[in-house]
Amino acid sequence: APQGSQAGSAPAAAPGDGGALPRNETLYTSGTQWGPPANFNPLREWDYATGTEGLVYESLFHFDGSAGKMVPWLAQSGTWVDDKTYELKLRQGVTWSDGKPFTAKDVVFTFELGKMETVPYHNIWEWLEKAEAVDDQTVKFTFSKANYQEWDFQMYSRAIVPQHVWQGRSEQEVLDGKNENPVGTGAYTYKSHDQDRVVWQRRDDWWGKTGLNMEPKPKYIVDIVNSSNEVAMGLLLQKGMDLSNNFLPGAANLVKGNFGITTYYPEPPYMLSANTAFLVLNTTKKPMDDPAFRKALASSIDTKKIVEGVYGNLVKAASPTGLLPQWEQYIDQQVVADKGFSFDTAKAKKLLADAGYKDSDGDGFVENKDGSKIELDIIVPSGWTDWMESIRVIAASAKESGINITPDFPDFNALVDKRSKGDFDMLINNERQLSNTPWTYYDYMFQLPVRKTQNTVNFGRYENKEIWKLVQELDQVKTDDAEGMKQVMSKIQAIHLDEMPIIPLWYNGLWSQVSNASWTNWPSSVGDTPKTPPTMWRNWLELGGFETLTQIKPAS
Amino acid sequence: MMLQLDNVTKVYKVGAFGGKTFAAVDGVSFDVRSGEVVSLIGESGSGKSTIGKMILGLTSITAGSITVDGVPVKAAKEYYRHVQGVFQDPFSCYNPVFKADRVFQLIKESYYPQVSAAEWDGRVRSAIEDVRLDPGQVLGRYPHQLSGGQLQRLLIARALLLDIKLLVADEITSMLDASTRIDVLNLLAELKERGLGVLYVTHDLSLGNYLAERTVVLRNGTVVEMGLTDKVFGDPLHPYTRKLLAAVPRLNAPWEDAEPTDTCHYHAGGASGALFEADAGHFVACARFDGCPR
Amino acid sequence: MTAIQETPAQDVAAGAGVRREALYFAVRNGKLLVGFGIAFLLFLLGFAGPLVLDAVDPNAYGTKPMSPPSGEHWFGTTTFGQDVFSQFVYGLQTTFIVGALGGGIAAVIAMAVGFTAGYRGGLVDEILNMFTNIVLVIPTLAVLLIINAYLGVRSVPAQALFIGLTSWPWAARAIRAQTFSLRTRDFVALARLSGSSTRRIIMREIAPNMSSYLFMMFILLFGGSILIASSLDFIGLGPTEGISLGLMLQNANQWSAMQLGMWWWFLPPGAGITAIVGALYVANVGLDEVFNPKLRET
Amino acid sequence: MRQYFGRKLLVYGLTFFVAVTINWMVPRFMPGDPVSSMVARAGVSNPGAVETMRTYYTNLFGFDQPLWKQYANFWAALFQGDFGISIWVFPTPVSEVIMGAVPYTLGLMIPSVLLSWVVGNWAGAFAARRRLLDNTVLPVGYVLTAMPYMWLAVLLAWGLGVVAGIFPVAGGYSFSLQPSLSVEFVADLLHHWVLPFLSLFLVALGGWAIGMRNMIIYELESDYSNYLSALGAPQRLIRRYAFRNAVLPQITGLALQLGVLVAGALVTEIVFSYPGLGSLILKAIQNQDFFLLQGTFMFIVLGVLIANFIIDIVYVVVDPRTRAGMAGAQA
Amino acid sequence: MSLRVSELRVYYRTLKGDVKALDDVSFTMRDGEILGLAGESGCGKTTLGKSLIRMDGRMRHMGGTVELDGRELPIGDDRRMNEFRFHEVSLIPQYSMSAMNPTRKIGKMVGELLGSRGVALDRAELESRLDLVELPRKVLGNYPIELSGGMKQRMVMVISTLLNPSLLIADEVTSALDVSTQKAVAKALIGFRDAGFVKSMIFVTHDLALTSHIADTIMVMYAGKLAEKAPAKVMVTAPRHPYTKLLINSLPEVGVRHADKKLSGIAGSPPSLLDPPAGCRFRARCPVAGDECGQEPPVVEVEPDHFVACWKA
Ligand SMILES: Nc1ncnc2c1ncn2[C@@H]1O[C@H](COP(=O)(O)OP(=O)(O)OP(=O)(O)O)[C@@H](O)[C@H]1O
Ligand SMILES: Nc1ncnc2c1ncn2[C@@H]1O[C@H](COP(=O)(O)OP(=O)(O)OP(=O)(O)O)[C@@H](O)[C@H]1O
Ligand SMILES: [Mg+2]
Ligand SMILES: [Mg+2]
Repeated sequence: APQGSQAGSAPAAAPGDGGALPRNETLYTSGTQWGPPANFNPLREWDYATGTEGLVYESLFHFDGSAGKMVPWLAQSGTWVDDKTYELKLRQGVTWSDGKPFTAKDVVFTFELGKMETVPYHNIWEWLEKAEAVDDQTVKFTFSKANYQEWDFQMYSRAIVPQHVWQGRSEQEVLDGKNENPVGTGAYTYKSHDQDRVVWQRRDDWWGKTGLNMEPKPKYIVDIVNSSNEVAMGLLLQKGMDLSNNFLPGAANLVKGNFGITTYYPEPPYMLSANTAFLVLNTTKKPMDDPAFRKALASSIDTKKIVEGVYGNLVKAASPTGLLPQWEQYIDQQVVADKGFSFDTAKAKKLLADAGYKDSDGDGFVENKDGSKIELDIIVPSGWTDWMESIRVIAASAKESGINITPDFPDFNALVDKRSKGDFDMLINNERQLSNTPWTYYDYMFQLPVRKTQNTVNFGRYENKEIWKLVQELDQVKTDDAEGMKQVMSKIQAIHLDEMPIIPLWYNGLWSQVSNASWTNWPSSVGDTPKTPPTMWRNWLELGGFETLTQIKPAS
Repeated sequence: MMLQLDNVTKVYKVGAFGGKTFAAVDGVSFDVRSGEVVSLIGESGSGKSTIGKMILGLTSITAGSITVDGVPVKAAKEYYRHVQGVFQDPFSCYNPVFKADRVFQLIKESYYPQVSAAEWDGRVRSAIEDVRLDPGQVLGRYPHQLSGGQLQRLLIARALLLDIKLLVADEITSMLDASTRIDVLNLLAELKERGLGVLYVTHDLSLGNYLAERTVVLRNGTVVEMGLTDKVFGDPLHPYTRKLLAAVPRLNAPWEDAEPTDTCHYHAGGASGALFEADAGHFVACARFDGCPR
Repeated sequence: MTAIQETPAQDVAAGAGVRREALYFAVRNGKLLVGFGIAFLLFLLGFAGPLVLDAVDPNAYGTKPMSPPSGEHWFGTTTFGQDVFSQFVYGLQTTFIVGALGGGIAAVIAMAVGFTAGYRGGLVDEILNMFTNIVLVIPTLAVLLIINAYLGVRSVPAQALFIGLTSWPWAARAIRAQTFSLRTRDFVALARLSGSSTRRIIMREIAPNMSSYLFMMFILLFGGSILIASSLDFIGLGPTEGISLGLMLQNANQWSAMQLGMWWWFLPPGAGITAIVGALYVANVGLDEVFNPKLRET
Repeated sequence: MRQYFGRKLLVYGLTFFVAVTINWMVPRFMPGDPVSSMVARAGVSNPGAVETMRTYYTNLFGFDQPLWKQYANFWAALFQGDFGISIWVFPTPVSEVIMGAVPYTLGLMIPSVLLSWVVGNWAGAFAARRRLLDNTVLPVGYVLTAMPYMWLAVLLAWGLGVVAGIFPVAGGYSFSLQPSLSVEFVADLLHHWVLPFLSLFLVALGGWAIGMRNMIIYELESDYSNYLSALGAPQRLIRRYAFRNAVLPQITGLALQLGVLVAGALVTEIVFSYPGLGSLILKAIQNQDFFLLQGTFMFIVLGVLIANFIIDIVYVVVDPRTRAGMAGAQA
Repeated sequence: MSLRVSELRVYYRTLKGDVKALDDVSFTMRDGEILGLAGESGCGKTTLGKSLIRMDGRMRHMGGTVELDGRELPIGDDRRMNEFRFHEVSLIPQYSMSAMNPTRKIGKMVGELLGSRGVALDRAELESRLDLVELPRKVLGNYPIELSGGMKQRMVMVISTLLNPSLLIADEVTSALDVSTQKAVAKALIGFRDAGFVKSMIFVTHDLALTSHIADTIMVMYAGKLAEKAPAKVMVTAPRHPYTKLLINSLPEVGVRHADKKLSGIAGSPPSLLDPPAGCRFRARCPVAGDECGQEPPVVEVEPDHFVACWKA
């Protein structure tokens, strides 16, 4: 078998050269990897060692979130030749780390891997008809239905794997293989790993040096497995770490307290926003099946207290639409002004009363319209301390408005189980990240049909064909058609705010605390510094995280 | 014939999980009649206490039978109404955290719950007087405030509160001083005159001799000699009995230096086997009386 | 870590006179007085404190987060502005409850097993002994972790129950050994001759004889429960409602109190646990000395 | 002798059996389903893919077989050292994950347990019946035993690590190094080892010191000590004898305490993010990694059992009483 | 005169006050003499024995002197007493069964003990003494637990006398044994004296009959005081003190039957030593007590070597 010579022969930790890594050439980072580096399989998007994609494997494009545009990467360009045909021109001179040239065949091979059911992007084959290599540098994709928004997302998300290594791997190997000693096109190669770290080493023959005119500055990147936030903070304070992408409680104090630690913004919210924390309501259950109740609930939540009290201003309250600040242009401010909500106990009470929810037994909590008691649970995984604190605040402020909510902290597993089966009242979730398109958010909020188990999207089992149609419509708007997008989205936002099946609460930060002791010129909002996201998070290297590595400078 | 032991055997399991067995009492038969003291004599470990405990139902009988007036031993209230015991160490017979007269209270709770406190008090006092103690001196005191002799006599008084027919007295004098010991012995003798049967367990031969009508000599769990006390002590047939007697220090006579020379196989434990009536009412388990070639 | 590791079977039988003597030594035993004194003060603080504190909810957010101890906040405040002193006071309460419940449950099991095995002997003893040994050898914290992780029962009583169910073996063994030696005492035989039932003999003859021993054992189980509970809390398997000293430590740790220099957050809870458990242990030596003339300094 | 060990082996065997059974039962009868969580993690939404993955993982973990068979397989796998595949570090075999952590835990446990035992016993013996020393060793010992492990760990980390900056407070070795046999690496390893070791050592120390002190007082009051004194033997000899005899129950104490010590090590590792079994367990819990949790638990049980067994043997070797008792003392 | 005890007072300190366990006891012993010390439980026998070698923590030397071979024993001074122990005064304790370190082989322990007293172990001598008490030589390689009670007793006897002490105190060494073993041990003791391993011996027991076989002289104590001291023969045949008389009368002899001759004990119990009554301490139980007994009776040598403390003697 072709792959035989490559896979499975490498020792877990490369034999050390004994000496320490030179401090001034090494970047220490943490906050991405929550367990020991388990595998280097870029298709295991949920648990490969962070950096597997982005440092070792690369995608066809990157996406620049602040400019809102695709940045050609392995691809030189991509164009829609017609409505249903997309043609990709690949860069010349790209080589795999084993020296073999990168060609269109590799791209086709990667996409065709998706025909295996268990590959995460298997879905695209529902609307992608075929992918073919026209020549070594050209790939042609033919679609049965062109989902432009989603396609762009695929273009910068998919890690391209070498056909000559992967060919012949069984579905099980693709799904479960560790892929030790990964062969990629990226700027780094795997050097070694241990339970608590992965070490990447720069590839000095990386194509991007000339092709992109970029060079990542650290010769070595040591990605430290997060054991806990306090350990990360300790390392950061002792200058043992340069970039911490952990949520560090009290980070504001670090920034203010002259510890030599900075964040993107020098003042609240300190961090860029990365995703939205939603309050997911189980719309199949009474009274969450009633939009009036949901809207009342939305008004009863004291988000400010969460932002200030729990997070110490490290996060921002979310827009009622839930759209990240990066997508601000798509928010229809008029719709928000008309239909939006904010924390207002009196209003919440009024909304409840108007909808017929009354406290008939005088216990201080309203009852269902039929007089039965309302006793709702709100759940987050046990041990997720900031969220645990947050739902305590939510429950307390909802009680003020007369809604009886009890916080509960099942284990993550149990929660996942309940969540996918729809066996919950309400929960907090933030699974969708910033992306090239708000479509990914709406897909997450409204996807239909509702299945027996809802594993990734629409946990609240909200069924609204109209809005789902609009979401699909949005998908098919060309990504450069901002106006077209706005139009559809305005309609979606109106329905969302009227129906309120899922309540946006706050934006989680793109946690990033940096020390300037060894590396400087970190991205920040002030001065002449890069504006790229200062993060090594999974999927964020393609969103500009990698570019950050090329901009920092060793402190002399 | 009130107490009857018939081929009684007690096998203890020893070692982890009872891997080994050990016969502490092996085929013992004798009886005790009303109004009679039978003394059970033997060296340490010969199984005397084990026999006492079996009679009192404190330990199970492996084989054979023990009956009192034809009723087999049963560790039940009714049985203890008629059969009681007094043990060697008077201090350990009292729960040190309670007052000594609690032993009477326990009897009342079990057997005479309906008797009024006043009447009970009367009975207790008279029983105490029966054992020739002054109730005023012994009631309401803790065990450590009383002497061994007093405690031992209180225990006998306790037994007297019940309608007992048989008393098992297991080495009840060995912890007592010579001067108090004799009082307790005299008390046992009085009980016998009242018609009780007494099994008097001891390793002190002179005491057994002082009190008992009949004597049973035990060795390694088997009876080596038994019969009327006069005969056993006056004309010991079994070499082991002789050796024992020779070892007893006597006040006025020197130790008999002559160890019995005609030692036979007696030291082989129960091997000597069955008892033979060497003389009227005088049994011995010795090969010499079995037409042994030696 | 106990003073009653298997000490050579001591003479547990303490007579009334001995009891009076014990009292005499008790009031003169510095260790006993200091130990119980500290434990009692903390107990008072835990149970009377909440009555006089104005904060109803010790977890309520305050306005001055991360402030060091001051007149207003005696022990300073947490990252959320919670008053560390209120938390400490309520935490003490929980800690005492866990100790009493966990220690109590363990003591009950230990007594049931120990008395039965020791008194009955024979096969019953073999089986119970085997059972005790099994529970003893299995690393209980690991079991607690597993069970707790899966069941996810996260209340103080549930925690105490788990602790109680796993921390009894050494005590059962000690009781068994003591019962074994007491069982052969003649007063037990005498009680049987008086028609007492087995249960009654255990409860009324044997147990009173070891009352001091049982009391000491309870103290050790109490302290042990507190320590185990604090470990569980710390790992994140503590109760989800309310506050305990272990949870305070966990919070302090999770919210980086150490790195942020908020010593006032992590010092008091640990010191509280150490003080309670240490005081009880010291009192225990005191008791040991009172009941055991040999240990007294002559 | 043989019977003694037979009996011990029976207890250990049963313990192991019970432990394995609990271990097998717990994930199967508790809420939450590893397969669901694997699937959920993968973030696959397509129903066909979900089904495929479900079947795949159910197969992989053997959940499709009847319970008794799963139980039998569990045992069979166990004897092949196969603890299954970690979910958290998928698809690394659990045994591999554990083996990576074991050296750290052992490196921490063995020295701290043995040293604290030796030093504690020594200190306790030294203090006993010496008024002045007794009055210092005893209270210090009590404070130490009464300390929650993690608190002492936090105090040490704070005092010697954060404030004084002498020792690192997290990790097994520096992130700038790779394991090798170089002096630099070993020194670094030791540097990281000091604080966790110290906190385990100190807490255990107090208990042993107190235990020893009490034991030796009993021994010094015992008949043979009295007899030796009456014959004018010097204190040196009497103390030596007393020490030797008092150490014996302490050996049993060590066996009794092992479980607790393991627990202490786990918590301490967590405080110092020391890459041993403790941290692994915490992660396994946080990530619902049933198999890893089972594996670590199994490993700890085995470790404790083996350690207990060794202690039993040592005990027999050093205490003639057990040997004589076993041989059935001659009369 | 090997031992001279004069006006010895030893009290126990207790919470309730001093227990006057030995109150003004004087007597002497000759070389080669075996003194049987008898008396009721609690009369101070053990206390006397302990006083001569090692007092425990609660005992206080309140007065009087002890002279051994002409040298005064510093009995109140634990340190100074040490040089006499083992070499001059030795002891077979009441607790012989547990007197040896359970975790040391006996031979080794003996070697270490002797070594610590600066004496080299004479193996041949040790073995010859083992032979004398009929112990197999291999016991030296055994642990104490491997010996039976009687063997332990004899082993301790050998150990205690290894240095040929001038005075040996044997406290209730036979009480726990049954008659035949008792006899063997008792004979061994006499053998030791005869062999010159010990010069003189105090044999403490509560069994008058036994002591009459071993001892040359018997001393009877009552409530912390000497009651009567006389040669053994005289003591059992012609006691002078009413207490001794009653005591001897209460002993059943083999052959005496209740039916034939009813013996009687001594009524009452000994006085508390916490606060003993003035005068003769036996007064309350004494059948012949008179007014003069309110005064403490002096110890009078009524015949050569026969001392009695009684006004009526
Ligand atoms: N529970 C038991 N288990 C095993 N063996 C026992 C048990 N009780 C007694 N024995 C053994 O049975 C034998 C007889 O014991 P028993 O107590 O009857 O002797 P004894 O004649 O009363 O001796 P002593 O004069 O010492 O009281 C002894 O060898 C003893 O060791
Ligand atoms: N440690 C002690 N504390 C207080 N009083 C004691 C102590 N030891 C003994 N006594 C008392 O001293 C008196 C003499 O005791 P001693 O032990 O010398 O008596 P004994 O003649 O040896 O008695 P026995 O025949 O019972 O051994 C007794 O009244 C006893 O109660
Ligand atoms: Mg007996
Ligand atoms: Mg005595």
